[in-house]
Amino acid sequence: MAKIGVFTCWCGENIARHIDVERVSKAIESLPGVHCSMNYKYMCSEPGQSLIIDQIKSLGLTGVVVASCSPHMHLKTFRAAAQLAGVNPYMVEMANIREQCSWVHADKEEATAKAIELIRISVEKLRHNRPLQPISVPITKKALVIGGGVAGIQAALDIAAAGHEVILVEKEPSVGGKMAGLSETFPTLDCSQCILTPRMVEVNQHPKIRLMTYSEVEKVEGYIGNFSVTIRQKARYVDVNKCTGCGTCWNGCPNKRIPNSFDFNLGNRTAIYIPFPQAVPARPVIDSSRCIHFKNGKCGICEKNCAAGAINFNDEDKLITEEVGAVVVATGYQLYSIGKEQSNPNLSGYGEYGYGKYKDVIDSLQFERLISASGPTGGEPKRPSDGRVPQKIVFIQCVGSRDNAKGVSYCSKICCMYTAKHTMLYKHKVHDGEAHVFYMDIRSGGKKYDEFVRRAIEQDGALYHRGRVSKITEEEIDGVRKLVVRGADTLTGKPVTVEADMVVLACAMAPTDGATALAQKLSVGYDEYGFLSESHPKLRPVETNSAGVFLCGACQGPKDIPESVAQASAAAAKVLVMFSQDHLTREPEIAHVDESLCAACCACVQACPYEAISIEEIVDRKGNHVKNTSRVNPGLCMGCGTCVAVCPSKSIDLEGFTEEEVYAEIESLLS
Amino acid sequence: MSETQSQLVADVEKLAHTQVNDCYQCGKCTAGCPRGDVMDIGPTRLIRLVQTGEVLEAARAESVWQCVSCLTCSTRCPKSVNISGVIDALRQISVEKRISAKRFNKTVLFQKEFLRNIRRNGRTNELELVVAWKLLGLASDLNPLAALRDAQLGPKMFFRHKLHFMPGSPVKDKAVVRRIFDRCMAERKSETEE
Amino acid sequence: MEKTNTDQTFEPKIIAFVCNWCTYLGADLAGTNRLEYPANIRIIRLPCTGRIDFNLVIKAFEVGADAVLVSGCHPGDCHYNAGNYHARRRWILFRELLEVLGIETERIHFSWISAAEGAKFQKFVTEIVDKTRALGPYRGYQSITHESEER
Amino acid sequence: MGTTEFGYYPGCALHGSSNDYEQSVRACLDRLDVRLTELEDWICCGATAAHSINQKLATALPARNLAIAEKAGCGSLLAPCPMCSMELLKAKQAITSDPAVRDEMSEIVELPVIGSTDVVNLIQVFQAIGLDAIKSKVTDSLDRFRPACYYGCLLTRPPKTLRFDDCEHPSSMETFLAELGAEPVDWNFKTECCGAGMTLCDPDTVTDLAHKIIANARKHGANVIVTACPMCQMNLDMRQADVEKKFEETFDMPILYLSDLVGLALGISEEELGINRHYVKLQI
Repeated sequence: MAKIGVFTCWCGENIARHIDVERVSKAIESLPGVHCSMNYKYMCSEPGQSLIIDQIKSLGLTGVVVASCSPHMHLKTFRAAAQLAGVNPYMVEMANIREQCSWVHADKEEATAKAIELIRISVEKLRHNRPLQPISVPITKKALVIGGGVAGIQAALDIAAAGHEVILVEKEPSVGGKMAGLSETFPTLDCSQCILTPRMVEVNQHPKIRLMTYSEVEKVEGYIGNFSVTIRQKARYVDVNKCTGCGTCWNGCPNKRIPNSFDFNLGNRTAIYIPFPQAVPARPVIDSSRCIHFKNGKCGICEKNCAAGAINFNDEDKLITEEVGAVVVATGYQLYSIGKEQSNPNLSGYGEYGYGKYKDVIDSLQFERLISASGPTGGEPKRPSDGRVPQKIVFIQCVGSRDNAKGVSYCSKICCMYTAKHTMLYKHKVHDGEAHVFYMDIRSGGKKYDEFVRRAIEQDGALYHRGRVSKITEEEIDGVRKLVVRGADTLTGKPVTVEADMVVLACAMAPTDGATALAQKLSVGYDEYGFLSESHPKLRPVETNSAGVFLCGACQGPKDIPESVAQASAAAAKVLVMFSQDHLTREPEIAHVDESLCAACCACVQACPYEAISIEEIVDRKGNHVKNTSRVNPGLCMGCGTCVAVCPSKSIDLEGFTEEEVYAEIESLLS
Repeated sequence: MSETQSQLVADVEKLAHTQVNDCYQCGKCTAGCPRGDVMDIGPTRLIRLVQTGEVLEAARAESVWQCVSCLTCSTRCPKSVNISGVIDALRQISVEKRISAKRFNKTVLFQKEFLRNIRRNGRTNELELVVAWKLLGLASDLNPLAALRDAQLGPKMFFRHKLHFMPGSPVKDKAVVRRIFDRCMAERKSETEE
Repeated sequence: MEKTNTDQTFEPKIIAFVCNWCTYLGADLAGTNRLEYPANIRIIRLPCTGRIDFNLVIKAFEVGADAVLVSGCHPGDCHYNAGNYHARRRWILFRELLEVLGIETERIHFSWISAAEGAKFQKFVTEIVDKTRALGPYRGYQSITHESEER
Repeated sequence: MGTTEFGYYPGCALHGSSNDYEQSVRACLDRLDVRLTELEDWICCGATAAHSINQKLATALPARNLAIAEKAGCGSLLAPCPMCSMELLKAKQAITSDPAVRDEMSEIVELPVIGSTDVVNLIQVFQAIGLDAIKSKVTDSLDRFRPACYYGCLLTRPPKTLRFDDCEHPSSMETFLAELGAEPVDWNFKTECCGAGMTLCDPDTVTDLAHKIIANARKHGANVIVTACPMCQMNLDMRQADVEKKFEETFDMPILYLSDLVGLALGISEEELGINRHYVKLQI
């Protein structure tokens, strides 16, 4: 038999001015199950809480209804108070008579009547509540970091530095990501590789970090604290343990003219290769789609030359399963493709800029390689078509970015800065060269950022035109192929035509191609462009709505290196907070199945946004099949209740919002 | 912005089926415009004038009539603003309010004559048009030689059977064409049919 | 609430099913901002609109609701990723079913109201109360059950 | 190959100063067993004048023609003039996307119109006939021609209304002519405007624009410019003498219709196609 205490709060004048609390208390007294009904000026205050505790203890109450403010304000407070007095915290309900009654209804009669009904709803629900126990989940204190760019490296090193094991998965043969290919970085112009390569070496050597390059996450199962991850380690055809990285193999490979994707196809590599000299691990892979041996079984020069005997043409992909407690996603970005072909069908390319048609129209990452000392031209800006050093370069900003007609409406944030950097680096190398920039707005918020852009204009003489470019064509002018760039300067209001030797397009940052597929495996949301969604844009910027999965770097949205690194450390900190405990406590308001009723129709399995429900077999003691049933994984269930709504037999129910409880609430409103 | 100005902006947007505030003044329309280099007020600034309520100033611009209606601007606009539609709307307003740029009186008169010609015949009668054009030229141009410039093309075209005295096959139901014109013109207080 | 037949004094009973993370907080915000609206609404708080089985809606009519309101997070904003999409999909099916059953669909109102949309909540409730007042008391449910009992 | 049928909207130009285009189109399609049924009592599409002076008229005039086509049960309507074609498609788009416009237009033009007719340009007609069918009738190779295919403004713009080819780098004419043995050149003014709309009002503008186009075609090795637009053809052809005078350059660049070149491949004579009536003589 329920013994319910109802405590109505005045909230000073906030409730009492518009609601006759005395009348409310009186009216409630006679409700079934109500044992006592009292009111007080401030229920949330120390004396208010003491009043509740005392009443529980002296009257032996089994449940409490507090009629006061929104449960979002004080439900936790009153649950804690009840627990102190020995009542299960889930036997506490609140009636919201402030935000949803006294503050919005001026008529005292109406408000009082409504308050009584609101409390009646809560009392009826409480009469059907049952005590719940918080769920305790053990934590595997090992983290998976997906993506070995600067963000992933930072996150991995931070977590490892705290003494926890980390698996760092990178799909390319080397860690380093996009940053490893950059020339110099804004606003300090320090060499990108000089900063990054020591960190790359560190992840490789750290005893707590298991580095898995040339690998991709295949499958993720489990839940916060207890993920089971399957990683595909792609066949490398080189035994990394035997290999010494001496370079005999790639120096001897006869197949030398394969476009190197690390150089965005501006330079070449061999069939057995390391993507760049500072690659970590400094172990090659064989590109089986291009290797002569895989075509006709011949050649095999690398195998013959390898003193360590590390070449293994029979190597196969391996699937490796790892148990981890937390996942950090750091899959980074790629550039929006300005050619006709788009990986995202909602985007369209820039036919008017002739990318792919004109060799000397390149994108910003290609330009980074052209001016990088480790790039295909050794840092000399030679144009791809004929190797001439360009005397005039046009840089175009906002290509893709802020261009709704092409399908991208966002600002990519970093292009203003790197374009200014590009003009500087170019002018430092070609002193008499001309650098023209077409821009719409200059967005250079950040420490020493605007000063940097001004320096490009004032000291290095970059000529900025405020306007977009409409069309680029290629013409031979006085025997030299020129790109005729037709732009405008909206500040003069006139069209501007520049005959350039090269055009660099500052393309929008887009999420990497596989990011959304990975997000689906992890039950992480993403936006229409494929950027992964954080849990809250202000207060939970590195968490996701999938518990135990964190984000950092450009997979979440365009950002520069400092921001990516800061976010990576933040994600690491969140992982470490998790790992500081041995067990996780989770709210028990989750779904459960009455397995005797369940017909295993799978409606709930399909409806569940968290893949928390699976179909399991029930067997008798002898191991004979009895029936199938759905079963909820308490670690994965987030308690949305969608399964309850779709269950035809009502054999699944949501604790805290059970069918019985909700129907009781509605029935209390019977007139 | 005054109420009159807001109404004019709304009128332009309605005629052009576009939202001028979508424009963020990137200049791509001016950049690609084949006449951008000779216009007094380029397309980007025309849109800006409309955004700020200065529709009449925009409608007075010479550029409104320098536009060759090639649609390059609207096609490449990153915000899908129908710029050529706005220019058409400005043309219509400039004609209705009799404020079109003086230098382009002839062009305006020609467009009107073209429509009158269709209204009369259902199809264009090119000879009538060319003659009207020449007459307009003599009447409005201070330099009669300039007006005669194209006269030499007349005999050439005629010789090549290109210029017809009558339309190939005249429209039978000319009355319906007139009624269509009257219905379309009726709701706007237009001075096109003076 | 007493129901009477005269329109001047008819106070409709409106039952609202709202999600805990968006619309419930939107209603709280209306309170914080002291945005007044008619006192006819009773809110049942649920974790997500995805939890709303439409039997609940029918149940609401059974206990005498004159209108029912269902509201959750905006599409794409669901606290649980996709619960509101489920609700919307079910609603499309359910609507036809209601029509077959003879329940007036204009008495069911579906909306997205976020935690930031206190004013929208106020406006929505006010409009529904006005509309329902104009429609008069809902006797449809009783007549349906009455008919089936007679059979 | 059986006979293919298309409705036919010639437009004023083809019945006027560009009747050589009509002659060429008819000769060429006749040889390919395509029957054209001219719309009964069609009226002018309104052209630039209508959309400069009254937007409603600019929809109503083409809408009347669409209504006539629908009444005649015409499924596909060939409008060889891209201006007409574009105006018809613009009206069709307005009618099909807004029932209110549809009803209003039906009332204004005194005939019901729902926008069910497909409006096609000349290239689409050739594509519909099919390369194989055309090649089977080819008698002469076009290998002496290095055409610069000129699309002008309105064959591809506005792209969302026309939905034809790539609006920045169209290639349908090139693909086609290459199959017939010609060697199309890659050039940069395929979709630039020749200023035809201003041919009477602003001859200076027109000569400037025409000069850029002809000069670029020559620079890229073309010996003929091919177009599917009567205004472009007339403008580049008739104004070429002015261009040569103003810029003190000699071009002698013949400006042919697409149907002229296809016709030549089919063995039709220059006279039958009306090529002899062009200003710049074809001497290739």
